[in-house]
Amino acid sequence: MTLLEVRGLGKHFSGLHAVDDVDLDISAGRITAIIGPNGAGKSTLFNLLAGFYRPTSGTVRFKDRDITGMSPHRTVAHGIARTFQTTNLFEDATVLDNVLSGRVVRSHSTVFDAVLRTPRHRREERLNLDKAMAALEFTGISEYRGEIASSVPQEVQKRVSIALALATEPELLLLDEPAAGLTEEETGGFAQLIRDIVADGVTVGLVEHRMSMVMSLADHILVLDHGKEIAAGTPETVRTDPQVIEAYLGADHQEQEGAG
Amino acid sequence: MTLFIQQLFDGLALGGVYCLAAIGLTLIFGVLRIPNLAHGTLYMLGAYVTYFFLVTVGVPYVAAIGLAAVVLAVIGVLLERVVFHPLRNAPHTHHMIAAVGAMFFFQAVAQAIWGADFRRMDSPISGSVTILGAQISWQRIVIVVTAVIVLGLLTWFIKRSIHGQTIEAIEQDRTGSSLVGISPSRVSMLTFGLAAALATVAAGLVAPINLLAPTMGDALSLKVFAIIILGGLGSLPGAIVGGFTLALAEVMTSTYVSAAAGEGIAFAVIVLVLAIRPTGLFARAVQR
Amino acid sequence: MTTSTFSPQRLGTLLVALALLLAPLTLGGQEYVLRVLTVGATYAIAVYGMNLILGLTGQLSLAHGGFFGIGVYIVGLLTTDYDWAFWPSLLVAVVVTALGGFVSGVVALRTREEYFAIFTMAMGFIIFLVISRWESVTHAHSGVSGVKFPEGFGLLDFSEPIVMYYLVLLFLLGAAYVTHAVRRSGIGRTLVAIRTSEDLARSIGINVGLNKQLAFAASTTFAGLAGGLFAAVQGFVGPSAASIDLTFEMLMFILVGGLGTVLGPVVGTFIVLFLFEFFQDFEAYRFLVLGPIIVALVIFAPRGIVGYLNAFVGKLRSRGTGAGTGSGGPPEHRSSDTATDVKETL
Amino acid sequence: GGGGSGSDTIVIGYSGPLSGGAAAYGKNIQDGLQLAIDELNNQGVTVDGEQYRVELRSLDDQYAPDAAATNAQRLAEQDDAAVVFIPHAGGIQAAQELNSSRTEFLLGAYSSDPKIVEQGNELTMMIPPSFESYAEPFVDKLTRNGESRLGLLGTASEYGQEWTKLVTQEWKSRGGQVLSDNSIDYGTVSDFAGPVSRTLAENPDVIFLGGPSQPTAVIIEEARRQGYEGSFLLMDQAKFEEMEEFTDPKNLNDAIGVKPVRNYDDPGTEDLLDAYAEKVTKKRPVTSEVALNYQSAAIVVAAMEQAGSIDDPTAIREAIPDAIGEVGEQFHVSGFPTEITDAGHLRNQDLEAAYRTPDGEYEYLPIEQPDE
Amino acid sequence: MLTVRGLSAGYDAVDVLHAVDVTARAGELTVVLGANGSGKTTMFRTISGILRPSAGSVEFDGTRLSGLPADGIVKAGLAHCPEGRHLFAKMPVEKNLLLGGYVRRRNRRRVHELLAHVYELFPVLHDKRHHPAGTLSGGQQQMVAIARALMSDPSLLILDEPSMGLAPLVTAQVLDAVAQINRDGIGVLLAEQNAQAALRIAHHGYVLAEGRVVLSGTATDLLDDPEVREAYLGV
Ligand SMILES: Nc1ncnc2c1ncn2[C@@H]1O[C@H](COP(=O)(O)OP(=O)(O)OP(=O)(O)O)[C@@H](O)[C@H]1O
Ligand SMILES: Nc1ncnc2c1ncn2[C@@H]1O[C@H](COP(=O)(O)OP(=O)(O)OP(=O)(O)O)[C@@H](O)[C@H]1O
Ligand SMILES: [Mg+2]
Ligand SMILES: [Mg+2]
Repeated sequence: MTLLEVRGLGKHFSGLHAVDDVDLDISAGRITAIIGPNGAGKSTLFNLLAGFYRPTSGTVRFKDRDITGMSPHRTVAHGIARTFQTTNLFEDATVLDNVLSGRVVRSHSTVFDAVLRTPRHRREERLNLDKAMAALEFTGISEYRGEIASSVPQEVQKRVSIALALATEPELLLLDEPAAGLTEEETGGFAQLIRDIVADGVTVGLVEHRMSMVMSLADHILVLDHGKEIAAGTPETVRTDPQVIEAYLGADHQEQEGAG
Repeated sequence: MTLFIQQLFDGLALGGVYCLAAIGLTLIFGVLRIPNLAHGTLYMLGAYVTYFFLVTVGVPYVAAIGLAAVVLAVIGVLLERVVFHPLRNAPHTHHMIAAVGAMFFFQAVAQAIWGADFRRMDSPISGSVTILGAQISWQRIVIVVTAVIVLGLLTWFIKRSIHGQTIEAIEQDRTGSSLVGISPSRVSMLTFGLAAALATVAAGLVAPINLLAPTMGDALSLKVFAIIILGGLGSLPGAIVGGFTLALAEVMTSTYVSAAAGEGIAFAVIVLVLAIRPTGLFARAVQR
Repeated sequence: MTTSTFSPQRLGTLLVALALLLAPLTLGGQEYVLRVLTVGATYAIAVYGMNLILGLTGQLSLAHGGFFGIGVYIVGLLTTDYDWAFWPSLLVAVVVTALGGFVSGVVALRTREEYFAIFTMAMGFIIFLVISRWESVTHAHSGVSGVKFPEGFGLLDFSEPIVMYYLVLLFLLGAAYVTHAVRRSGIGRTLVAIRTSEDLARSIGINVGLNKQLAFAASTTFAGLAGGLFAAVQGFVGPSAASIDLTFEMLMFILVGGLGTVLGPVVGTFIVLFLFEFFQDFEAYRFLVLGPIIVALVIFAPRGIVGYLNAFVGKLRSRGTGAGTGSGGPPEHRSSDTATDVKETL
Repeated sequence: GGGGSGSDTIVIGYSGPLSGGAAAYGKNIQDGLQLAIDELNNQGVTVDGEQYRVELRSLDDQYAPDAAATNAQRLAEQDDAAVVFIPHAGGIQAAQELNSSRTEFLLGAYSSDPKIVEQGNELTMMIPPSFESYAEPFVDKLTRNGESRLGLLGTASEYGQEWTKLVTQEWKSRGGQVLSDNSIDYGTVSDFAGPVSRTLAENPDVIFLGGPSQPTAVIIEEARRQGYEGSFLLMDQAKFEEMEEFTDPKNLNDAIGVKPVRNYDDPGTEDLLDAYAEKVTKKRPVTSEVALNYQSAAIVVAAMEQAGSIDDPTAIREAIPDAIGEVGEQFHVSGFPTEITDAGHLRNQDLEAAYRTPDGEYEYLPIEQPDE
Repeated sequence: MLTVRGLSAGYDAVDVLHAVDVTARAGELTVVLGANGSGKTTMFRTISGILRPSAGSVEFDGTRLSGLPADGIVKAGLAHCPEGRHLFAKMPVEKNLLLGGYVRRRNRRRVHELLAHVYELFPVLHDKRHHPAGTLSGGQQQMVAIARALMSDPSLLILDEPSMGLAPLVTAQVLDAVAQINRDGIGVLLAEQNAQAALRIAHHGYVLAEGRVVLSGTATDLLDDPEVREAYLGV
């Protein structure tokens, strides 16, 4: 089943075509990767899907509903969550509070509930705490819950940002370079986490330069260059595509992969 | 028509004064991200110190302005060291309040030394010329010419001289600047000194056509903020365009609409510009 | 440490509340001090408004004095020129400042940080100009005299200064409680999230625009309410009640007290006001002393008095219970720290 | 009672602008009061058989009404001041809210705004002549040669606006033409040339202007520089003697305004001028702000002596009519009041204004004051 | 030669670097490996004076660097190309480079020689010299950052994860350039996640873990070390 359907999507920044006429289908329950050289438009594409940018052309449909140009707080409510290329957290709050913030979109109590401390308010606070703890357990960082977010190791911070995204109960999770700056060993851990997320029923969109990770995880890959699709398909087809090798992977890539 | 020419000249002279004062403010903002609300009091002190050299000591007009600019540069540097340097990592709310504290202090100092009553300072440049039927005083012509020269030199300094570029570099990336060997501390001091000196030149030029009072900087303070907002915080060309635009708008509005409207125009301009372009006219969009 | 539910914060709140309740009794008919207290309490209500927008969302609104002035003038003019009763006038003041905040927030909140501060400064100044120049309606500099006292209920006669004091105090406690409740709830978390990173807040589904607008409206409402009460306390009001100086005074109160804290506004307001009164004897020279004191306060006590006490208590507590991890409690005191402790040598 | 005010001290309270834009004005009044108090102490003050020293206690209100009211209450309660002087209409009105209901004190109101005695406050003593007195004779004088066009260039303060309205009415009632209103805020405008040229562009015969003396002088100078040769109608806030210090006195020719203090030949005038030069400054002239408050401080203390009370504001107020005649001659400096109206206005029947002729001479003209 | 002895540093009074000893020999390429958050960046920032050490010393060619401000350290011949690049985004590429030569500003000829040299090393920068640095692609920006550091005519260049976030092709290009710089006689201290590629061009290496040096040796030794192979080479 197609969860997200992108048709003819484009985004121009004063003359620059950052994303240019892109089509993409993300199927439910699978991992779709987007790769391409620096500045190819991958992050911009994510920004368009999550509503951070308003497209200059094209449409985005999510669960058969048109969400083109919808603002982020609504796309999140519909079930799209994302992480940022540079890890972005509420730095002076604790890890748990970070993840609790992700519950806001699923909460319904108002200021008046808070001021009057209604039962609904208390019930919801309890539920939120449970869900947040569950997200921390899932990402394997519950022991850090009381620490200030900026003080925990980078790898943990990256996991926090995923837990935060998961706390919004998404159906589609867009990860922008989750493995940037990780060692090989840590990368393996992240690959496993992503598999777990998919197994849990969440569809994943992945932008990543770490080819070992992309090739082993992705069910489908879209390759962008200068905002345009230059190839699409399974890891095997993409890996051997001469255009992809020239624009992105480089000639000695095969050899390097082979050595690993 | 005569009235229009007259007002045009008045507007240009006022614009020159505004620019000189606003540039310092915008540089300080660019380098230190400080909305220096005490800027108007530096201008006021500049006027009084000029008065001191000119009237009390008795040196010639141009020398008096020059000496005062030096004195104020030192005061500006002290202000940076004592007040803003310790706050360099604090949020801008703290800067604002510290600036208000400094403003209180400087005003009290001026009042303690020179008293609360108005002072008058005569410049040696008197008389006027008739241009297209309008009476233009030489003092105003001097203001416009000085402003143009100073602005030209300054633009050259910032854009061409490597010392000027350090200011721009710090504006754009503090860590990057220190890694190429620029001392942010020294540049902050340089900026404050320069800003205070420029404000002094503005004050020294305008004082002869007006009066000195410890509160003379208050009204200016708000206007120069309007100007640097109009031009985009931290933008040098923005401050220049903004300064002249606002001065002309002010003069023309009060001539052809009403005096009260002229007074409010600065604030109306801020509100309008920001409502349409939330980051000012000259600011560039940043990437997320 | 024992396992009692003893909380220093709760104790502190109790002490402050008690001190305010009992203060008039210890004055022995000193109406001047009572006046300073009452006026201080009205300011403190407005400062709680500022705390909501600045302490929780990080936006510095310099239009605050202006909205206070709108409250002042609505109550002032309605109860005199239009002969309304006090309570409906106050209601109008609250509604108008709430709506005014919400509507102007649409435009104001498009701007960020310094731009927002300066935008609102201009807004505040325009409000001041309108009040001080719109002669036919506001009487400009002549001001408004004979503002009505609130109509009493039964035995309560609000023309008695002490009764008026308790009325204002009641509103003040309400303001403090609302702040407390908001901070503790998801709404508080939402606002703090916005303060820390708007992009991230957006990415987790927070409607940043609407929430900021609501916070802004809430803050202006507090200002309007405070202004309305102020008008009744003073009896006579002039345009200085809407001036930008007032905004900066309020900002000073909140910084001295402690930004984002529940007790900060009230503690800061009273301390600074009494400092001001104390230094009155120095006449014009008082700013030679007050100026440096203000500067020293923000340099050496950037978190404010309550901020420090909280941090101190926090430290004691984490020492008492061993590791600070896993407490899982709400962000109560962590999020109140606005001072960045970056120790870079730049 | 607060510190220092022992039983042998009479505290006179004063709340005025001692810092900020109007500080010079506030300081003038403070000086006038202080000089009077020094002189009174010199002579000795005896109330109800007991010797007292008089002391001035000043607080700064920066011209803000609410601060003035708080200060007044503090002075009355903490310092036991039975009389508090306030020199601005807003502060006066705020204090009137207070002394009519909460804290009793006699209000020494230095403001020529007639509103302050129209409120019917029983504890107010209005010190200067009402500005309403001036409009008619001023206009009268300046329309003698058929002048018909009036330019408006007053200060934008409340007070300036009231004046502008009054003069406008008066001018129109004689069929004259009132040109556009170019009122500006004298304190914040950084270049007066614009407003002046705008006013001159309409070819006025007479220009109404005035605010603090110094900027007024600068505006007059600018107008003359731009070639204006008509007359000036000056509101009472601007003083000839101060303006002469700020601009070539020639520029002030053909202008009408209040009479300079130094031109009075009252018994105490010379002494006050000397005392001011000696104790305050030689650089500035004595203005009516100094002189009128000098007189009224003496009246208040005389009223205490008359009433035999230093702390009953009502009794002191009631004793003023009698006290006026008892004040020593040395306190008669610039048209000493001859009466206090029931509404509380100190008045001199023989009030005069001054016209500076095109030759730079002063002529005096009698001012008729409206009934209250 | 750079000698780091017993260096400790951190944030908020909490050390994240504990008594580290590291030596970078003149003209050699020394690589620092370590997991995320192991303290590489902290060490580099402390060496280049952005961060103040809480203990220990840094010596460079016999002069003591610890205690000098960042600008003094650049003058001493040590250039730091930081994590996150810290370019002057709105200035044209060439101005970025010229500012890189700020400490050599008195010797104009040398600055222009250096400029010609970095353009030779990164020809694409010459094409883009009038473009604002912020508009360049990630890899090109990284090149600007490296070139800017070279403009101070350093004898030691500190590079903090130059390949971070770069596409595989560009990563290879950047590391080639680093090797070239080192061949030109400039010492390099490099932190790099791409351990294999880094060790291939390095002479010596250190491994950091939780702020301590846990392993050091020649590049070939480290390439053969089983622990390194598992944790950093993904074998
Ligand atoms: N807000 C913006 N304003 C102007 N240009 C932008 C903006 N956002 C992105 N761009 C430009 O759009 C292009 C695509 O950028 P994008 O960040 O999507 O690339 P990317 O594929 O994610 O690259 P990388 O792998 O380096 O992260 C770049 O040239 C970039 O400079
Ligand atoms: N500004 C900061 N404030 C507080 N703690 C910090 C700060 N920067 C880094 N840390 C902490 O210091 C530790 C070491 O970080 P550092 O950045 O030096 O590691 P690194 O080895 O460079 O990691 P990476 O591979 O991610 O670049 C980490 O635990 C990190 O969370
Ligand atoms: Mg990207
Ligand atoms: Mg690092």
